[in-house]
Amino acid sequence: MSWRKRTKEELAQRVARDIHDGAYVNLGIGMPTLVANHLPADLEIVLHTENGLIGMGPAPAAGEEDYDLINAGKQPVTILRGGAFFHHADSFAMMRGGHIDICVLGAFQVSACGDLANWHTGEKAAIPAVGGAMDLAIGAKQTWVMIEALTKRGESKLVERCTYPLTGVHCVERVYTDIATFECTPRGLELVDIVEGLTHAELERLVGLPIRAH
Amino acid sequence: MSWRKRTKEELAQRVARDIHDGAYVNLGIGMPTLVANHLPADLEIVLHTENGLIGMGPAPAAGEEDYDLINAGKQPVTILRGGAFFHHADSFAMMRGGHIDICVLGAFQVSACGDLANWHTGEKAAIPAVGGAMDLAIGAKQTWVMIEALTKRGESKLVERCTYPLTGVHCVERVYTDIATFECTPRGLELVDIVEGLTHAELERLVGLPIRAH
Amino acid sequence: MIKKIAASIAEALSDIHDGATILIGGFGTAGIPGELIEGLIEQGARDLTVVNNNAGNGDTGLAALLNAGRVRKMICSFPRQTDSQVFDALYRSGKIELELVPQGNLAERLRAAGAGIGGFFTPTGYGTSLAEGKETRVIGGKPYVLEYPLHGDVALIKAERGDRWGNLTFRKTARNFGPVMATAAKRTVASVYEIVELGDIDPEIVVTPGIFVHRIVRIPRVATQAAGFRMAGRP
Amino acid sequence: MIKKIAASIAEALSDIHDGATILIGGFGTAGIPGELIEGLIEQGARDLTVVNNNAGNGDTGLAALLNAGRVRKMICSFPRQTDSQVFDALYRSGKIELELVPQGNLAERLRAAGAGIGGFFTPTGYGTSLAEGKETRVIGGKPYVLEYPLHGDVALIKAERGDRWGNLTFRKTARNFGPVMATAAKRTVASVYEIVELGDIDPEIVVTPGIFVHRIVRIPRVATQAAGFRMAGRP
Repeated sequence: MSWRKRTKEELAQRVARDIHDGAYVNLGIGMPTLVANHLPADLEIVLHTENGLIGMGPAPAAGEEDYDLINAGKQPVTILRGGAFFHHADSFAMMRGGHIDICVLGAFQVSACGDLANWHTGEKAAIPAVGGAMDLAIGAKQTWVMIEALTKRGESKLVERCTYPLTGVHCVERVYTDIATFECTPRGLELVDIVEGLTHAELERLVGLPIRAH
Repeated sequence: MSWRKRTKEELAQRVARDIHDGAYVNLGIGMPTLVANHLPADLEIVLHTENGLIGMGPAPAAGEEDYDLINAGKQPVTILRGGAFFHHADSFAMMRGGHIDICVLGAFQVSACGDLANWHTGEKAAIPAVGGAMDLAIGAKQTWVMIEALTKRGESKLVERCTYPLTGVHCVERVYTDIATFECTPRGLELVDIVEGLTHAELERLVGLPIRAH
Repeated sequence: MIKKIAASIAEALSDIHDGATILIGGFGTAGIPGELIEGLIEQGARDLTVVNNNAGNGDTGLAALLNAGRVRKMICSFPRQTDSQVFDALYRSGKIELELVPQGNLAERLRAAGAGIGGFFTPTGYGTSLAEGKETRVIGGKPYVLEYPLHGDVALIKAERGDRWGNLTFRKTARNFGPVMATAAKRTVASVYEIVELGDIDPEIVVTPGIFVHRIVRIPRVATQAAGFRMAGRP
Repeated sequence: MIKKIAASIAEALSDIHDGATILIGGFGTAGIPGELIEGLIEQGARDLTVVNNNAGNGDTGLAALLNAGRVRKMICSFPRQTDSQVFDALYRSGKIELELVPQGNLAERLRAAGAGIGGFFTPTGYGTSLAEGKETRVIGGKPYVLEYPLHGDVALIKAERGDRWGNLTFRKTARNFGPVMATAAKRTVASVYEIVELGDIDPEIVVTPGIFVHRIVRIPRVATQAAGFRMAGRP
């Protein structure tokens, strides 16, 4: 049976479907930002951005950009009615203190037990930059990762043990990928869903790890 | 030569004279509160109260009391133009972080090297209550004590070593009393001033400690 | 849809369990959520640990909760006031436990709980009996005491204005412990005098963002009463 | 009389010494006090340690200060951006030292400096290379890293409105590190777009009370420029 990968938008949609009404959510820089476009219109989901804003709205219309009102990726955003501004220590207290329900992050690697590597490839020539990644990884009630399961060279980003420098230890609950969704548990990966037509055996082969049924 | 003690108001005046223009000051509960009445009108001295207000003004006119606008002694106060409200963690951060220039406190005992005992007599039957005393004692750039030098039974409140439970260690810079003003130093008390007519020898006898000239 | 507005105090407090730690805002009477405390008495939870700066004034509010025998332990900085007779009697007869915490450490321990800090070195209390048995350390030549976060199951606070997302503003020095306690509890219930439409509180002046608030209840405005000190010329 | 309003940027920055630690507010370009940084370049202090979330954008502001060779060390969370070429070149040629700090630990270390905290246990960074060699401890079953306060000699921040006592409000997400850095430095200099009479800022909405601010300077309003990211469809 044939199968195809979820597109980025389908993946964003898949993540969005699991976010509950009233949730406080932080969407990391990069692909996770796409999730905002797929949040159900009939739910109220409150977006937090680490640089001091909760109740973040969509990008402004062209010409309406205000670069004092930006997200963590420095892109212009808006604020919804009911939003609030605060300073950096308060913003990270909110994150570190477990007040954000869900944080969605990109990753280079995630281990089966939930270790996350998403800030540094470890290359010597690379200038290291961590930003709020380590705070986000360990602060939210649930940390979800959203990635393409395989690198461009076909290597699995889900690994037994991260070889890239860690962002956080045992911090990832769920990994949403373009071929399946997983839970990270102390006993390894558990399958939540899988794209139509892909077999469990084939998924394990691609990922290179044993995957227990949910 | 005859001498007389400073009245409470004279003592408050004496303390007030040493407060510089633009100083941020916290006046403790009790006698230190009197200092506010003697601050020179041509200076701007900003009063902080631990319960979340800086720029505290005098007591309101009778009938104008607002019990949401009180000082640390729970008495009604006012706020000056330029004042600000903040929450308790911010207020004590302000104190503990060394941002208050001067704090004036009462005391049961002060040791020659600046230990302070002002929160508890140590009596077993007494219900202990510390409030912000320990934070005030160690937080300000300068901690001054304002006391009558002797107890009602004629015992000196300036001591070699406090016998009452401590509020803070080596935290008092100056002690303003009704008979003299002292600096607490690692080498013991130094005299700053003395009421007219009282001799150095007589002062040492009353206080029961050696006092070096300033 | 987010609807944090509770129809009644009883509804807002329905799930408080016996043995809970309750953070109660207020300094003196300013910011004391009297209506919510009355609701807690009616709700009936017992064996409570209560955190408040003081330990009740007169015979209403927190004093009434104490008097009803619901509180096993008080954590506070200043129990003894001119009108704390209810607490005083319970304490003297050994019917209540007291953990005395310097006020700034109390505020900072609550802040640490809300901010995910596991412990902090504070200079306050070093060398005093309130630091006895606690870990100390000299950092940069200055002595500190290690203190731990103080978490609550429920925070009861009094605010001024709120909206259905739970955003709050406060009034004057009634702000005091409210915003800090809101961050430190699993559930925060705030009474407000006014409920406004979403967006009517300027996002620049929100003091407690709604993320820290789970239920808000509107109460009729009553002026805060004097307490805790002796009026000049009165006994 | 309190007069914190400086006649010029040069006057406000006159006493910054070589080797000073300078806290510079801003996240991306929002809240970056560009005018004060230009003033610092003119002032001439060198061998500086600079604390900022990033490490400069393009070739103005912080990037220009770096380019002028005045900065010995950067303490920041995210130096690498699409337009951080000045920092990148200095770093690659070994001409600048970098202390990389997770953003929340950076904010909390500044807050600890302002709040008189000697050290704190944070969960952030535990088990990562950024916690290597640092003291760790398990508290309540959860692992933490001990971090220390980060004090500044001078903070340069951009606010929106100020008065002669130094009270400040901020604008939108340009608030970011400003209020925290103001508490963490021996001297804080704030630029504002508007100076108002004492009392014109409602005491309920003051974000940074004047006690944390030593000089304010009015600057002409210029809209904050985009930087630090790639616009869709542009190189």
